[in-house]
Amino acid sequence: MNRSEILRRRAKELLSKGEVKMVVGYCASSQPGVAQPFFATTPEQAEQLIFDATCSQNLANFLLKVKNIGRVAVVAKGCDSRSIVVLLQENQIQRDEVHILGVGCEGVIQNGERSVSCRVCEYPNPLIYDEMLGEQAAQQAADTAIRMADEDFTRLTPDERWRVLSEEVSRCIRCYACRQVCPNCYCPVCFVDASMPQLVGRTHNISDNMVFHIMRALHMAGRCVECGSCHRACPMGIDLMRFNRRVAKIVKERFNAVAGIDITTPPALTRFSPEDAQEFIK
Amino acid sequence: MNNPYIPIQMRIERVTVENDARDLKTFDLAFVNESDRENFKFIPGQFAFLSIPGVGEAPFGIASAPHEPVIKFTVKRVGVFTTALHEMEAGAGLGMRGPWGNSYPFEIMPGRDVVIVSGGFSFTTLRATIAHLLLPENRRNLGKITAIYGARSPGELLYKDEIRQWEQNPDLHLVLCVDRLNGGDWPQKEGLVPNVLREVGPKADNAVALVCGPPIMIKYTHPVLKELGFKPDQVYLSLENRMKCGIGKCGHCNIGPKYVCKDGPVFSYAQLLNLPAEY
Amino acid sequence: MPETAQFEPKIVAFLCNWCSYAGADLAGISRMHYPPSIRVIRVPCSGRVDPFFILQALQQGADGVLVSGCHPGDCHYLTGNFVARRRFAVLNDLLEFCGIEPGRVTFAWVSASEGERFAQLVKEVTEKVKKLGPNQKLKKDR
Amino acid sequence: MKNRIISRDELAQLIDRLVERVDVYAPVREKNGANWGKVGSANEIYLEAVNTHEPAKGFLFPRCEMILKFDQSGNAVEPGLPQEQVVFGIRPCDARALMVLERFFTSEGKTDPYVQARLEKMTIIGVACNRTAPACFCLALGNSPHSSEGMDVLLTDLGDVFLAEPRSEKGEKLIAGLAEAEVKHLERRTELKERVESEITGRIDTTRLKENLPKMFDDPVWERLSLPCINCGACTFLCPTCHCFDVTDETVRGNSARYRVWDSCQFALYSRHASGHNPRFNPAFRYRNRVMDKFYYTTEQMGLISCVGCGRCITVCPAGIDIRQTVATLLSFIDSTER
Repeated sequence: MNRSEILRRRAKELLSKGEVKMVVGYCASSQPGVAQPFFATTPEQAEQLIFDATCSQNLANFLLKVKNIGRVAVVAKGCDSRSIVVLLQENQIQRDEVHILGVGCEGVIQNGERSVSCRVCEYPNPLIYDEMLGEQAAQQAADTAIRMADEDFTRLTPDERWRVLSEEVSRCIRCYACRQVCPNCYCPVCFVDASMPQLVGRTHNISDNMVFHIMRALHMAGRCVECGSCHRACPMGIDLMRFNRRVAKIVKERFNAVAGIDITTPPALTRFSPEDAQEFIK
Repeated sequence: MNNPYIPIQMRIERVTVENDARDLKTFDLAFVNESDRENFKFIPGQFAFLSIPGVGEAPFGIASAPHEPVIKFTVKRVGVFTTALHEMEAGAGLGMRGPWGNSYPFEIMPGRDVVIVSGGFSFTTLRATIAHLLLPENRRNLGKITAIYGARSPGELLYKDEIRQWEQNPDLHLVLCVDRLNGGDWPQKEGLVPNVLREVGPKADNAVALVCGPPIMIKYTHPVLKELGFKPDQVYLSLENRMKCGIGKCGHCNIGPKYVCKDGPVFSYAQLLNLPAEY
Repeated sequence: MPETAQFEPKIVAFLCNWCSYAGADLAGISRMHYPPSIRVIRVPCSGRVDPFFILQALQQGADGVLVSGCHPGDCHYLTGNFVARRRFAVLNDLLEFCGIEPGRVTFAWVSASEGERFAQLVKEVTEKVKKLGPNQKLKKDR
Repeated sequence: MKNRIISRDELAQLIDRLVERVDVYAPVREKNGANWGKVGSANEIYLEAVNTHEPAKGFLFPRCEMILKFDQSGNAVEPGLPQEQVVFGIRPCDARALMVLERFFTSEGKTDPYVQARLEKMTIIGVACNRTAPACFCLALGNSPHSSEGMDVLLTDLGDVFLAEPRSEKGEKLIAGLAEAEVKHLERRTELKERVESEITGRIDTTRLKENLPKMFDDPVWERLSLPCINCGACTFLCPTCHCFDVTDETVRGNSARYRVWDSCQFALYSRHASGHNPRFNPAFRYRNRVMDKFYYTTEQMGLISCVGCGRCITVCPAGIDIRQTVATLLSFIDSTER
């Protein structure tokens, strides 16, 4: 029985027994290659639940949206479960209000090919779950091409790096899909929307766009689970994972911390250690 | 082709502080070049955008009546623009764009009573309306004018010296009320506007009600007006939504298909009944 | 980058009130000479310095930014500089990744008694930024 | 106005002549598809993609535009007039969208001078669609892949030559010297038209929408329909007929100016009052506002449905929401409540 069938069976059981008020999962959308987040509240609706490589949105984001309707079941891939860990650590959701249906993931697709974050994913299986639907997914070898490209990028001169990144970011139309799709971005008023005073300019210029993306990457430091949702959500195809991969690498190398893989250790930047390196401080 | 986004130059004549918290000020503006006065004909109920270069723009109800020499705006300090405006003294220059929006329905008032219900610092356009209606040529063809104006405390009442005179004016039955009296020498009713309205109980037949105030006050004033027998097409509301252009293009102020800046800000309650409650 | 002799860099310095600001005071009282390139912004603690302040300074025309607080362990608020250290570490590496030249943004610990060291630090930072030339990246020119 | 035919070389020469005189914008090759770009010569133009990634809205109503500059004494100065520009290779849905924007920005006596100025300086040469994408649904709303609304000239690729149909004097002057089209060309075009129109199956009953959407306002169905929506601005910024904008002032090193930038009714603070009161604080209200505006509000304001069926909001939605399904659910809901 494939995972979609197991998911539907379990969802119907959970809903009919009233263990959960809603099952947050995916259903097919009209667009080939993209699933749609789906909120089943009755066993009949659970019939439409699916799970395959098109289920690319991070459902932890929607837990924040439905958190006041009682106990909710959620389908969680590896990265989704890491986001749930981060949200639990940051007290955004309560553990007893979430029934996590873990699913092994072979990587989701974007425009027909494996998404860039899945090609270097190290956690295909959920780190936290109440039950596992189907088998664990096999760990796939990381795509060395992306690692090599990152290495090459760091060997460029600062001016070249700046030119490449500012060209990418100049295409940003500030639609904030990257922010709205991210489970970590739950500030009531984002610093970009703060208008008293207007911290970040709303007009189209590379400086404000770059500040927005650098600050967003910094706000993700030690929290971003590299699910790639922002990268896939961007209507202008900006390579956002380049920023997030780098910040995650910095946090891993400097603080030996990875976001959302262990609920007992809080996110890296909410704690410190006296022995933190300070070679860059005069 | 005239450009509705270009403000005309105005100069602040006088700044009067309206309340003890000093966050409510009335600005009397004069035209820098008189020729602009011709194409700034307005009727009470309309609003205009005030503009400070480099700071921004914001819409405010015009508080002065058309016959008065200066253009009056009462502004509460809440944000970036209003703070910059509050820091300006007499003599400073700023831009004004308008007049925008429709006005209170003066054309249907002759021969009828007028009931004015206002709360908080949105008494601006209704102050203009009262001053306009008290002009002899308007007053004589109107019935009874009842005005109920409420504020949180006596210190928060706007245009204090003017409304003291209006309290004595036989042509106008002005009832002032405050949420809580804090001693002051000024005897007013204590209570919220909707309750005071029920107490005063103006007659509904052949009357027109003009309501302007914060959304919460509007919400509780409707049932009372209904109780008193006012039908939806007798009640007119001046609404306030977020506005950025004033000419019905930027899309911010929509209530369903209607734009508050172009099709309003004054709507009859009958109109609002078949519009979504998005105000 | 060419040595631009007449270029006087504008450097915004976020100094923590308890140590570095006092260190700068000491340098001043002791008549120690250091280039007039820094514009000091006093902050309660280095932990108060939001990376956004640094980016905004570079946006609005600063050629360099100096952030200085108490040495780890001396913080008046005990953990302010520890938390800041992690934040600055990520910011420092990310800015370098984005192409902001190393030396444009400098982090330092200066205690209240290190007037001499503060003056020396400002000289070094000014020389470094002068060598890098006026800041073009992140600069917001309309 | 005479229909004419133009060979590929003649078309290339026409464009190269235009390029010397004015700015010519056309679809150019991009990572996976096509997008608008300023072309230096005809061979940079790429017409194979079904449509450009972004709509042509930016030529008429740019994402960020200075509307006023302030001199030292604070007087407002208008920016210079826009230059002449040619938009080549625009698809019928996008051209109709420009017509919708024109009608909105110049309606009822309150004309927006900036959009008006650009309109007068713009020549629009469209190319009919001979292929459709899964998200296309222009036909569902009564438009057509071969319609020429909002264009000066409509070109149709007949294979060997292009059929050129002028729709304005400007268009007619542009193709004046060319050979006249014969009956066989027109027949070939009709054949192409029917074939491409058969590819779009769904139909949206717009009249029933107009009557019933107002009643659907307080319906709880919106809560459920809007759950997957994350309220980002992608659909509104990529929609060819979304026209909302914000006005913001910026002062950089002493000189200040007033800008008009795109805004989205999906953003949380879009309708927030200075007092903090926000009539559309609930994400479902904001999703409802966009669907209602596209399919009902504009019929009240301008007598036409402002959605042109280009499908961009469907392809670009991070949550995979399809506005056709939303409308179909609303219509089916109307049926169920009406019985």
